[in-house]
Amino acid sequence: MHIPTSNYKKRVALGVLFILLIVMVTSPLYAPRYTVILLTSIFMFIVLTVSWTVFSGPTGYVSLAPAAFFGVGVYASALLGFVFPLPVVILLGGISSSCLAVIVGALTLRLRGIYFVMFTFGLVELLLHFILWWEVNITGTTGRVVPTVGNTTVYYLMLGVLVIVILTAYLLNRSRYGLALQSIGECEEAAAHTGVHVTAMKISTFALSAFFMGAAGAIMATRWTYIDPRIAFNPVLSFLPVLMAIFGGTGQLYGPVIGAALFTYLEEFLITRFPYYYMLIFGFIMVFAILYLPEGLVGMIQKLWKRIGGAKHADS
Amino acid sequence: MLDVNRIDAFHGRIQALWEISLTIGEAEIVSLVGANGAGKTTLVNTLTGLLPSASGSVEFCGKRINGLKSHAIVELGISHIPEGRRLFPDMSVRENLEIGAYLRRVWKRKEETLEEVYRLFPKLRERQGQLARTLSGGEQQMVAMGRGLMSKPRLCIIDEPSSGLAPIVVDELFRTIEGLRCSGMAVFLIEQNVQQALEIADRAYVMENGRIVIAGESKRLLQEELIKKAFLGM
Amino acid sequence: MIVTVLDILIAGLLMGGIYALIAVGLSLQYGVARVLNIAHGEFIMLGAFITWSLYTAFGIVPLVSLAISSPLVFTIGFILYKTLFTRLRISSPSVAMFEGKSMLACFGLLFMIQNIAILSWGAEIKGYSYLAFPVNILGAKFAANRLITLGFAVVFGSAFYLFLSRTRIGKAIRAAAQDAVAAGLMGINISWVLALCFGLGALMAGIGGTLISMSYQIQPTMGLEYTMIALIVLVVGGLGSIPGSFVGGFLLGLVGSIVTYVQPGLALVAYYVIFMLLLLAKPTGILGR
Amino acid sequence: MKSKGFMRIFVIAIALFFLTAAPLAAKDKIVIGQAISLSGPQAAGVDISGGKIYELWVHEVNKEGGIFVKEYGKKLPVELKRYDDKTDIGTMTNLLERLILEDKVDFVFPPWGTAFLFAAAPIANKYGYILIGGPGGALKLKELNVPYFFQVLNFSETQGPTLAEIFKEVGVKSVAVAYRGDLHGIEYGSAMVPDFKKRGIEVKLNKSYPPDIKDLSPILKEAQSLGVDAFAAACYPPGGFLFTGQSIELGINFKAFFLTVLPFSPNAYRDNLGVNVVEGVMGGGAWNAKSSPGAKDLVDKFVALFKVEPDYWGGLFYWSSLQHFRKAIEKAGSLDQKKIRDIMANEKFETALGPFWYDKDRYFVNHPGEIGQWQKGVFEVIDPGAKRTAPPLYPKPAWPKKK
Amino acid sequence: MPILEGMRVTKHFGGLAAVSNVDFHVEQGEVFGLIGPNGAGKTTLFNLISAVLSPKSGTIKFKGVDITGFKPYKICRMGVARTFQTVKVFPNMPVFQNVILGSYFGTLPRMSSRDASEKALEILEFVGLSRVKDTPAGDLTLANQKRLEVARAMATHPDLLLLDEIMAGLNPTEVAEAMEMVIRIHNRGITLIMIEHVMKAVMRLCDRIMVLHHGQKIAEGTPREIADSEKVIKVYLGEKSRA
Repeated sequence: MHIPTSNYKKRVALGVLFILLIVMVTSPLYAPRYTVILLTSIFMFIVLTVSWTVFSGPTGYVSLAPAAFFGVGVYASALLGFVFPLPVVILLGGISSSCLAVIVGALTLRLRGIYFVMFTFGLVELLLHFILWWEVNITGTTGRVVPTVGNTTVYYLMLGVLVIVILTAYLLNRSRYGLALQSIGECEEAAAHTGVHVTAMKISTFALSAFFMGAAGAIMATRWTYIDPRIAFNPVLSFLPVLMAIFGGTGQLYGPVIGAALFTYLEEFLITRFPYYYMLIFGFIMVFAILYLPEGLVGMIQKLWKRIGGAKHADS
Repeated sequence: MLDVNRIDAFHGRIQALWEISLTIGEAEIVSLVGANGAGKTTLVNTLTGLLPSASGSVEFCGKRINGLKSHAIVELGISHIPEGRRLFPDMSVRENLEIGAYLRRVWKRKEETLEEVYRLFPKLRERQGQLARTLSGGEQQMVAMGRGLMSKPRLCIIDEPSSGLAPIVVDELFRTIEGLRCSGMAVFLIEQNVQQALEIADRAYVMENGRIVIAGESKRLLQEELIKKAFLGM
Repeated sequence: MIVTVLDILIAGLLMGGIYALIAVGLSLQYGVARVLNIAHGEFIMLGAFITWSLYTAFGIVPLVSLAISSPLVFTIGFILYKTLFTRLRISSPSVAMFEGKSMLACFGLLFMIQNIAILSWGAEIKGYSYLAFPVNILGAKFAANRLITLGFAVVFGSAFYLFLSRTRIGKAIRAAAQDAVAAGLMGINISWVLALCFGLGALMAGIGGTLISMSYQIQPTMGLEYTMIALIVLVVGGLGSIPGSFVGGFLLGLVGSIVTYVQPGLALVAYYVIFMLLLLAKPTGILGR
Repeated sequence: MKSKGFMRIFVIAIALFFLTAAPLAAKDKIVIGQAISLSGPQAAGVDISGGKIYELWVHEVNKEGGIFVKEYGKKLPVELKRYDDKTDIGTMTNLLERLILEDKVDFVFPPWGTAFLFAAAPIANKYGYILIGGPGGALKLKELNVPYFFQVLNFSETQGPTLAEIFKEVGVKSVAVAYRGDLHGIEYGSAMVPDFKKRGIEVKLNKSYPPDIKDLSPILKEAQSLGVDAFAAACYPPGGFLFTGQSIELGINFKAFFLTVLPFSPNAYRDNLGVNVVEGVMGGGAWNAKSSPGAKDLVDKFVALFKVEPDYWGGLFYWSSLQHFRKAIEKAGSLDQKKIRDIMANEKFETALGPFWYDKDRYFVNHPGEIGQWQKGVFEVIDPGAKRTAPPLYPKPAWPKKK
Repeated sequence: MPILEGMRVTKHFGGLAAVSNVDFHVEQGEVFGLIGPNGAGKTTLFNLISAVLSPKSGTIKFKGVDITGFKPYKICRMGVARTFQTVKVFPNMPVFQNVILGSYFGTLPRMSSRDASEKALEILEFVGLSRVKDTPAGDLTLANQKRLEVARAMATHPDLLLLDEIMAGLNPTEVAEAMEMVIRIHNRGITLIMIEHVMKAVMRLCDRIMVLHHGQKIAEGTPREIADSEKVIKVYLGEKSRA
């Protein structure tokens, strides 16, 4: 069903991926310890960005809810961390986020465009303030202590989620469901008349993407020891995945991956080199990227590639 | 007055206009007819700068206008009454008309012009306080025409004035358009309603698939059976 | 009892005035220029800091400093639109695309403006007191500076409304908001009008900033919370509707004041609940179509 | 995990012990890392409380040529390596570990705020790095059991009872309490109320408010209508400004007016509002130039470098803790964290505020004061007992009438 | 039993009756024409049948099952496919993917991707779009986009196909091609309902025709009967004859 790539090319790509995976799995054994921590961060952002793209990329519904789903995961970790083993907690974090996504999805079906954007962002703030009020007035606390685990454990857990997210996104992209999602983004009405159960597709994909965000939140919370609603529901986490996806380009699966990885690294670089000017430089890069990289890094790379490789493999 | 010379235009990657050439003289009514999707509106939009032209030239009174923004083209004395009327729905009839006289040189005399328009379309005077979106189709078309005339143009381009209107209203509308000739204004009329468009025009062009396939005196076009059958769907 | 009710009502109106004013600017920027300006609060912050600087350094009274700060903020907004957003608008294939991209570009601007403010004014909290004395209204007491803020909000709001409904440029702005293409065919220079609107939106934010600095402490990171409130008001009143922003602003102010009286902890929750319920029930807002 | 950390430190310590015999690799400076909020909502807090003390200390140490470390046989200057955590806890934890693992700094200084201390303490502890607490603190930190963490600042545990004592002393009969809906607010709110009740002071109002609220007049008006003598709020600067500003605007006067966070800052509070406006306002803290000769010295040095006065809550605390730290290094004669930690935990050194030591939970106890009050532009310590620099002013004068 | 049956179908838009009390029935295997002036309610009726809208009153039965209140995807999976008056292709998806979506989600949902792919290719061949199968649909000419819509609808393997003005905007050659395509679709045993303004096509292709005017059925019958009906000529063809 796809434009057939030559077997050779496919094998090379698989080989590269395999080596990359081996390197990532073994890196805690020999890489500098901070590299492992930085990689964990990068993985987290890749998870958020790719799972954002899974839903928002093809359907065109720009969700600003990642911070809400992430926050639910964080709270799951804080509430259940002392009760269940960590893998169960991560699973539960993901499931709670999914449940929230199902409710939100069912409520917001009618909203398109900017209204959906606003609603999802409102959700983050509503949860933040509601939980804040709840903790202060009902449970009488705001901070919660989260059980911590070692950096290497966090690394492997995040890597695991990352691999699952990418695999899921890849399979979804190739499957008929991926096609259906894209058709929803291009023309919802026509999709419905072609037999696509638009509502079910949208809600289930939204829930799927929320699952991974929740799982990421549950894992990340263990690095923080202490959380409160403000820490858990950080609105910036809603914007970053969107920016990273745009920065990388949403046309291809590797776009958001590259976008998230580069963006996170760039931020780390700027923040440590130019602590007093980092926002200025970062903001400038953002504006620059939006102005001059309309299709993201991937789009630019593809353009360059075509120019270099000539029209030999010009695809449609 | 308007001189279009071999222009091409594209919709994305698809060529929509192929080497279009046409002329419109002073105080002349020229019709452009052709089936739905033949490229009539595309052509008009290219003339008034809503779409870029890829090659060729458009001159108005000896001044090259392709490449100019639409507001600059309007300023030169071309008024474009767009397809589907495109009124400002939440403004009153009067405000819609007033905004037609936005150009600095006509704004000062907008009251007089307004009177002229009301004389042309007396019904609009009664409706002047009403919001544009509450009007009937025929009334909306009157507002659109009136709004286009408020800028005191030398050339008025009217795109599909009859679409969606009842036959009686269309008759009235065409009589008004015919009357514009007396004021010395040139009219470029784009129509699907071939019969009536040809009846009031001096000359006409027939478009098909982005090309002008026939040009000539409208009386002559009306008589040729073959043309009627093949291109006008009558 | 009556005094208490009056107290709550007027307190709500006082808050509502500020809310309305900052929302009007955003409404103009989104309704006409199609930029959902996430950096709106940063312009409020700029207005506030310019006012503070002028007051503390030269003793220029806040209400007078409006004459200096407003043109400054307007120019920044106008130039930003002329350069950055016009380019984005032309290169975007659709309005939806432009809306998305311009919102993200605003996020970048937010970062830049905040950083510049921290570099030039420092991160610390600033404040001054001006017209801080009580005024008695029917037995209830209110702050003079807040009353003045309400007065200014109403005056600026009405002036702005008149400008839009009566003048040639104002009509052009409304026309451009309703149908930009048709407006171009009327001889209206769209990119100029859009830049004007963005500039005016920034100007309203600047005025809001000046008025806010009279009653609240200010700091470079203060922007986002005001942006959020402006967004809520915008949605409640109807995206792009100027009268809607006023209705939304006052409504939100009243709700806030009532809820604060009953249970202060829930004031913000109430804002967001209203915001989201309205999005679900009538996404186009109270006065939207 | 923890025992593994200890093992590692143990091995390193033994290795270092043997290595000291051999000449150490040339060391020309001591690098101290700090991930702190230079941008984001907390940046303002860093600026008015604490942030600058660390810079001053580095400045002063270097002026003297550095810290003498016997191991190297010379004075080593100090370099402060600062990163911006953007007020994001995830960024802070990453940067802290980066400082320790990648930049291999010799020591770390704390981030800003209680929540951030919570996150930082276990991390520093894990790598065997000493973390001397700066701005922030809570009882809950004790539960974490982190041997390398030292709590410096005082908080509700000691301030609550002191405030209640002062109120009882001046004759406050009833009080209204408002607290911010967060860790700080709840901890103070729930500490103060029983303290008041125990001393027979009636708590007529006890309400929380959300951190981002823009109008606190309902609480003030309600307190006024209940006719309370005193108003006590557990707040952060935004709320503090709002409580002050709105009670001035509305002409609401209480006989005592106390805010936890904010009044201690001479620049943010006194200078923004005016000396006569803040007259009589009480706040958490507290110390001033009269507290000790060292305190006067600190104010002078601070003003000389930054042209503004230091904050009168934590300033002297952090400053003295750093002096204590420095003496511990010098006594250890080495940069070994374990050795220094043990000295810090057990030894008493003379510092700017007088003798400085930690208790068995590694909490600093010899506070220069708990509660301050603005009197004629000076933040006087009004605690009962020897630390008092001036008697409490009661009732507080009414807010001055403005033109 | 008729394949599609409507009883007293009514739909209002803001007080105005767009379709009122219309009875109709379409027999298995016939080509049913739906004509009437602009705004007569033809497309509204299509929207009611394909469940974009639900009727205010009345019932619509497909193969004897009452389908009022169903969702569009469900109607499609039961075997009703449609095209749109204003073309609605998926512009950024290649032509082939536009079509294969229909095979995946149509009446035969469990189709393997190999079968679906074969079916899509076959249909592209059938409508004559094989050459452009990898072109993004948005880049096609209007005529080809209309063909693509038909292909996508065909790929869902429908029993009943609703064609909404597939000849509008086409030139005479293209109209002839489209007519030929309709005949071939009909030959496959698919029942067709078509809204069309090109009279020549309607008269030649349809077995029966229904005329709507102001939301009401004013005539129904064979093309001959319709062409001879005084009433129809007056309200509908009248405009043309006068011109």
